[in-house]
Amino acid sequence: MIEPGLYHMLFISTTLFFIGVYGFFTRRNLVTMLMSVELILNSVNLNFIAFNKYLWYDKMDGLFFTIFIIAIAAAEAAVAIAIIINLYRSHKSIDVENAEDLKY
Amino acid sequence: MPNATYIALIPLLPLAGFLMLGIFGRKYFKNTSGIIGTTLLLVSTVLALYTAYGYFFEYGKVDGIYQKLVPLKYTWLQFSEGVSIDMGIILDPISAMMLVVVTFISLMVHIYSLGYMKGDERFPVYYAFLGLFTFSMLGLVVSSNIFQIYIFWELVGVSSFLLIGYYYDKPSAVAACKKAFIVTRFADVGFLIGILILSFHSGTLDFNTLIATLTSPETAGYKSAAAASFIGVSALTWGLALVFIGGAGKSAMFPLHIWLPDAMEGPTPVSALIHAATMVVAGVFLVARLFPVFAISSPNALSLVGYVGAISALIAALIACTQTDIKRVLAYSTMSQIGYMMFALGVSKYGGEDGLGFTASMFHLFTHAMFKALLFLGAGAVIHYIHSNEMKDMGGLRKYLPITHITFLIACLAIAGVPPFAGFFSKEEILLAAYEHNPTIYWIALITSGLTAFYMFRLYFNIFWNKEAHVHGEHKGEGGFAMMMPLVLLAVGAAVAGFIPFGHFVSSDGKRLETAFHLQFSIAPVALGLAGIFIAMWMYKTENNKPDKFAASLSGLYKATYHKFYIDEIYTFITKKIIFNLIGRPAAWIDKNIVDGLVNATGNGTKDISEIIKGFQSGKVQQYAIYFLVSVIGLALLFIYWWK
Amino acid sequence: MSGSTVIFYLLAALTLVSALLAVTTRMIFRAAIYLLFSLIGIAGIYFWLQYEFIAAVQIVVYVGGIVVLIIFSIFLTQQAGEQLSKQKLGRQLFAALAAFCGLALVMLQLAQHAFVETGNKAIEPTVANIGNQMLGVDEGGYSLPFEVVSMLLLAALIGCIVIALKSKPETE
Amino acid sequence: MNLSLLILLPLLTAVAVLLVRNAKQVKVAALAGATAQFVLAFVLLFAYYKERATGNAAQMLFEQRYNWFPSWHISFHLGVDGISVAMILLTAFVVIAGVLVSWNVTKMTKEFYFLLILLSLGAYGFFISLDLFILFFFLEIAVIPKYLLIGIWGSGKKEYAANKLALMLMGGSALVLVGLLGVYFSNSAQSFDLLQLSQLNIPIQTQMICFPLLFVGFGVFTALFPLHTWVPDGHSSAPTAGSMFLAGISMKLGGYGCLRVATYIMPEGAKEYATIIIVLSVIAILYGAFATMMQKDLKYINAYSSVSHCGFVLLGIGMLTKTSMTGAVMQMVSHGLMTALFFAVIGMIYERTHTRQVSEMSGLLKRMPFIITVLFIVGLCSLGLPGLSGFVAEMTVFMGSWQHPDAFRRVATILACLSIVVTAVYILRAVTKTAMGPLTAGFEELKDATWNEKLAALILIAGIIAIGVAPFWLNDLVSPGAEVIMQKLSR
Amino acid sequence: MNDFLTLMKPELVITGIIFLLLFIKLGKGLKNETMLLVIQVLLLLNFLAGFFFNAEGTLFDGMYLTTNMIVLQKNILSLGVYLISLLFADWFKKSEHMPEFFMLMLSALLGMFFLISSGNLLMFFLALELSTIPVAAMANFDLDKKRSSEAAMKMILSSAFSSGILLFGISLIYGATGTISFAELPQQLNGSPLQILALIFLFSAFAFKLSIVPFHLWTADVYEGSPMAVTSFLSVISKGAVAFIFMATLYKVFQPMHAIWYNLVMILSIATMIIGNLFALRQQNIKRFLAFSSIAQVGFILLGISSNSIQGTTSVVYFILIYVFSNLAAFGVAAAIAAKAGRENIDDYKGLYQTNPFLSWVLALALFSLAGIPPTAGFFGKLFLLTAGASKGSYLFIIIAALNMIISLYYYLRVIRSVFMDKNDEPLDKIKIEPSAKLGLMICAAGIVLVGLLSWIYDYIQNLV
Repeated sequence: MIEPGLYHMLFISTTLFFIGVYGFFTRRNLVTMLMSVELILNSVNLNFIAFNKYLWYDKMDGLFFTIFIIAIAAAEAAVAIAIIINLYRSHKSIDVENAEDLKY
Repeated sequence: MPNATYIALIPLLPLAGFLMLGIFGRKYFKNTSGIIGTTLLLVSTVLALYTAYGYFFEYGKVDGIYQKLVPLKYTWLQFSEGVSIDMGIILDPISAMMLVVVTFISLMVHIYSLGYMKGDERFPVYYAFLGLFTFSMLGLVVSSNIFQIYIFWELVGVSSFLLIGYYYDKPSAVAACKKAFIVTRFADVGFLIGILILSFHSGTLDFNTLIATLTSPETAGYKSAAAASFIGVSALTWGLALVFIGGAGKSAMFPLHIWLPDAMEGPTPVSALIHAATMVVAGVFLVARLFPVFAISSPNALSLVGYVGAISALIAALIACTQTDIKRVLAYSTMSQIGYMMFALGVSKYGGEDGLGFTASMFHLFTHAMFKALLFLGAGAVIHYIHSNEMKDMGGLRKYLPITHITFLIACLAIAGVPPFAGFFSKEEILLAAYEHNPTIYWIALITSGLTAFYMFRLYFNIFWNKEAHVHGEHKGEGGFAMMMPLVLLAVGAAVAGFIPFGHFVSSDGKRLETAFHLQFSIAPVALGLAGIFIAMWMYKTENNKPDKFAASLSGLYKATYHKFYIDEIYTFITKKIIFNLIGRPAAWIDKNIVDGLVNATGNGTKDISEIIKGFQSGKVQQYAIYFLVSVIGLALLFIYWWK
Repeated sequence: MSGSTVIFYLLAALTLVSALLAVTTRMIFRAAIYLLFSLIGIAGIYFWLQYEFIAAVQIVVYVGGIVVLIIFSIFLTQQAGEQLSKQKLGRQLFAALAAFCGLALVMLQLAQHAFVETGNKAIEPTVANIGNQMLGVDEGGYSLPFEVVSMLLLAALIGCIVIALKSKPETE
Repeated sequence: MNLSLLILLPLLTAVAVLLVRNAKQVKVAALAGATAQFVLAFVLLFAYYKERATGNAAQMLFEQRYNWFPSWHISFHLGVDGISVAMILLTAFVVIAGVLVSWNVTKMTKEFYFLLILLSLGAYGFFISLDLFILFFFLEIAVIPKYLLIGIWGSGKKEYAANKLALMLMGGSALVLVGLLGVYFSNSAQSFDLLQLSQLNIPIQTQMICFPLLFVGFGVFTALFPLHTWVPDGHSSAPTAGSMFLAGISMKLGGYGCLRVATYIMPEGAKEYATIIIVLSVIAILYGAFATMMQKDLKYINAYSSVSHCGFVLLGIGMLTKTSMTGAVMQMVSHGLMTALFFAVIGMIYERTHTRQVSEMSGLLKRMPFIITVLFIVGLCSLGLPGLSGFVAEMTVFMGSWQHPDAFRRVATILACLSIVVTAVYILRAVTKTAMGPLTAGFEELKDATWNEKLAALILIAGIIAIGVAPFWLNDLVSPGAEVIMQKLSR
Repeated sequence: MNDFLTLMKPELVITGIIFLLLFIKLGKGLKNETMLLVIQVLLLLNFLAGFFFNAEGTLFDGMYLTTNMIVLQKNILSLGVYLISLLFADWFKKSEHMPEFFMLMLSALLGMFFLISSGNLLMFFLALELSTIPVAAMANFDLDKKRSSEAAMKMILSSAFSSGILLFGISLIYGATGTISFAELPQQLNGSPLQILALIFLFSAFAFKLSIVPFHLWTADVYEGSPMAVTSFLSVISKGAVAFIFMATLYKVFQPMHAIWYNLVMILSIATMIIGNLFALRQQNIKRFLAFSSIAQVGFILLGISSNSIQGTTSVVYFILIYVFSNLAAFGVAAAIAAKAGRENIDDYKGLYQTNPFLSWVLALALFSLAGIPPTAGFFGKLFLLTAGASKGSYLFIIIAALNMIISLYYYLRVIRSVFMDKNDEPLDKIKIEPSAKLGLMICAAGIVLVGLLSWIYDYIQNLV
């Protein structure tokens, strides 16, 4: 096995990203869709950290970006869950395909 | 030089009458309009006579040649350098002559109508229209500019239209006026294009300049006109031929004559004025006006005039023999006589003795105006009395309508060419001219002349002799002074006009033309004429079955002529089947379905596309995300690999 | 091949496999747990990269916060044992294809790109350094973003309260 | 003469119409405004003559210029030459007549008059603009009032017609816009100023693209075949005054634009495309005439005949001679007056008989001599009777067209000439059927025109006759303008 | 510190208002009417304050920057928010959570201010999120309406997904260039494939926020489901803000890749116009209709942006100013009708003119302005966008754009037709408009008429560029 480096990290993050994307596309449950979003954000975090570590170690831009993304993710998740709960109240379901009144 | 003002007044007075009666007639001149119109025209007539007198005897002649004077010219519409429509007055022998003819006949008709149209509820309108017509016709004859003549040409057409349609609630009158307008309009397009051609090459619209340019081979205009050709015919000939088509339309030459018999739907005095004496000779006048160009520069066009005239003369005469409506007989006779005038021009040459045809044509025009007006007015008196146009309702009227009878007879004799009545002299000259220059036409003319005598006396006998009159109801006799005075005056004219030495005044080149009387030459036509008269007398003087037998023995020809050689049917076929069904209908259909259809299809297509693509907006948030990603990938591929 | 390499590969495998399971398993609670593992795996990679602070934040916020939030919401909205309804096969295939194409494209671009690295002296991502910079107002200071995030969190808080706390139940 | 007055007056009128209380006052205000504008148009005419008489040979008179959007080099630049003056006169005539015939509008009177005045504002502005941007601005101002006029006060398939009209006209103006932008960016000055542009030589490549855009764009307004289909539907659905304004004013915007904008600033392009223009306009002339022949509704008859008649405008422009262009402008003026009058008469008849089907009317002359006389006059004008304006205009076009010695243009001219027969056919069919013959049962009690209708008709007839009897004044007014365009063309 | 106060004045004022509202809410609270009045006054003051004590400069090591142009843009947004507070008074008064609503809205506005002023990608991202997440919550404010929560769900999920893509793009840029500062980025950008990929990832997020086709799909659903105030905030304020920063980013940061983004913008501009128009054609719901129409408007904005010139910037800002008036007027009328009659369907507007001429005229003005009909300001706005776009000389695009104006005219006229022409036996009753809403509508109407005719406004904007 090769010594892990930048490309390994990028491979992991990119794969993770598209796993998240795949999950976002296919999951019908809103909570699981939200989980997919978290995977996506995590892959981005990993990207930032990897770039920061391997390429741009003279500053901590990537690192800070990651920290703020985590904060944002939390806020976003909170609001999303609030919305989902509200949706559950009105729709009695959190299946995304049950909330398709608005279309065309 | 003459004073232009009073010459201008000649046409303007009737115009004033038209405006006055047309606008205020209904309200203020309900009963006096006839008097007003007639008075104005009387002034015009006096002025016209004065002008003619002045022209012929005082100032018209310079060095023995009648000049083409232009006392008035006003630029009306400037197209380009040198090319402009001018409103002007030209004074030359034919216009001076026409001024007299038009005003005189018109005056007669005005007076006659005082009696004939009495009590009509649209009396003022009638006189207004008469005024309009007279104005237009006078304007036409004094036109100094080819476009001016076209303008008045059209005005004459429209006044004719208005007068034919005077009895507007009669569907046949409506149809007739429409037909008259449209047929002549069709011919006018030819005239218009002819004007365009001639004016393009000569670089002018002014008659005098135009004639001068196109008759002198050294001018650039002449050269270009003679050089340019289309289907082997020079532009000049095309131009003249097209102008002649215009003339032929107005003068009811074959095959554009179909409107004329129908035009008899108008009041009879109108027929006398417009469709016999004045307007219909406009075509002859037009050719005469451009005669130098025809004669000098384009003999081909001139012989076209000649042949069309001859054929029209013959065909009309044939048809006239079988018609039973007296006004239609007169109409065909008019057509036939105009044919005479036309071919007289056609066989003429320019200048000198060879120009006899020109003089003869004008002479015939002049005399024809007298006796044809008389015939119509007489027929009007008959119709006024009997309330029918059909021969079968008439007969034996000579006792009831003595003045009419006599004057009518004079006119018949005149038209038949019996000496010493006016028609004899003019027809004689025509035949002579034809004899000298074109034997074919001469023979046609000769036959026609026999036929003329026949159908005229057929008419005469059928009206005044034949069966006994069975007049019902009360009648006030012949219609009073107003109607009789014109008859008498015209009869006098028809009787004596032939003695005017016409060649002294009117000739193709303005020089004096001595017209000798050739006894040996006139024997044939006179004899033929008399033969015609006697045949008619034999057949129609008393009620008998000879006409029917005769008709039966010639069944094919009779039928063909009775149906006017089916020309009307051919026209109907062309207009209904071809113009309407093959052009008009498809055009409307294409517009509605294809052109408009495309426009609508664009709109509907947009809507349809909008309907088709609505599926993208499926309401599924995951699908949105998929589209999102796919778009990103697609754009990335596009911009990374393809669109560098 | 050193031990750390092995650990890295193990962490990577843990992250990716549990991520994949998290988006495919039909038991929602398990999905949450797989997500948890995946997040922990990423935290492990941070550790492996010696970004301990980030790793800690990851554990605290994600594992301790978000995943818990998610599990709560699962409990609020669903029976834990219930199977998730299945997505249509067509959608699954299409989604997989799209995701794979994206993956291939991005990987290809990343692989073809010649990354340059800075030659400057590295900064140690120690907590002290991070803290100083986070609240610094002068050069390289991140206090403004910090304040912005705080406003965002405040707004999110207000929003959540309004939405999730229904003050009056509907009377119908 | 301050040209801004021509815009300000309608604006004030519009405001006045909005402010006054009841319908009566609205009408009075509108009529007062229209009359004032009418007078103003004559004041302009005489001021123009006076200025020319004093030897002012400038191309445009009474120029005014205010910077408007300096960053785009847009200025509010006004000025008139003879052509504009003629068009303004036309507008003034049609507006006052339109206001008069609408006297009986009871539905939403205020809005009706407001829109009429707004429409006239657009037309006035359009004809005096020397900056292409404001020209375009006024062109578009005039579109929506038409839409509303048809849609609200129209009859028949009014919504369809209104939509079609608005969309096609807007489509035309969209093309105009693109063409204008092309011109704008092709010249180094980046100017919208007509006079400035006319001094420049726009590259031929630009002309090849922008000329057709502009010409077709304006052509839509003036019923360029095959983009004329809004004309029949639009005209026939519109209320009387709406039709009058549409045919009398709005269609002229297009012709004016084709001449003043497209041809003037891009003469080489015009030359290149002349053949196509001529072919299309001859098709429009003949095809319009034949299509008219088959129509049964009076308004459709006049609408299709407008297609045919406006073909002469385009033919005159396409022939590119001074005479033909003069003729085109004269035809615009003439057709504007004539068709407005025609629609007015049709409106009067419709108001009384409640039908526009030719077949359902007959012998109306008996009951309404005034109206039918007007119908006759307008019909005769339409078929080109001398003494009325149509003749003068058409003949000028023909004479101008014939000035080219090449066979193609000759044939085109001859074909165009032939249309006058077809015109005679359809006009006479319609007019005689309506006016003459036995009176249709049920129409015995119809009344003749009222004072306002009479006044409207007389005003328009006065215009028609003034041109028909004395065309020289119009010719003298217009031909110097055409001369300028020719000079640019031959440079 | 003075610098800090003047440069960040707009943000500080907004923050101040947010906390003021928070304290009022947490304290005794006020009656809804009074509260609304207070808010309206505060927002008016905020708007007016935008005209004074402005300065240009940067703060926080270039993370925050402001220029007179940016101040103007913020003022436009403030004006929009003020108008929203006026126009939807009816809905606000009924709402239980009105102060919270304004807190969220102002937070979002704050986010937008930071967005416009952002000087690096981190600030940009945070501000973008700050301007999005509260709006998602706002979308759910019709708590008892199913559609409202569906809209909020769609918005939060879509925007989360879009943020993911954006962040991935940012991370790639960071990896490829080593910087996240707008000032340093241009030197590092060279148009390599990875950078193009990153640009497109980044672009998609802008496109998402601006509703550029094909990233627009959430728009109509969210607009339709959200309360009218939120819809108008989204379609006017949020769009305006993102357009400003989008333009700034493209012009300043991505200038080295101009050749690439020009084509991108052009294609998407055309696609946006066409799709927006085609969808708008068949809408029945007025909000959905306005959603698609605003998508089509964005296509025109892109056309202006594509010009990459001073004129482009000016015309975009000018257009957005006009757009604020026009679109808010349309939404305001729709809200007034929806509030009183509960109808949002265009067919319900039939015969509106008979009973409500004022609303009808304002609506007509607004729609004409949106359609670009003179003499409304929209004509000028659209024309200048087109002109700016045409300066690059692509006839085809301009023709397509011009033809799109016709399609758009068709559907705007459809509404006009309903209002003015169609007969209705049961037209809406005479609607009593809230005084403040009336004031708002009048301001909008005045803006629609005057902004175009008063050409100095355009020059003023141009002088700021």
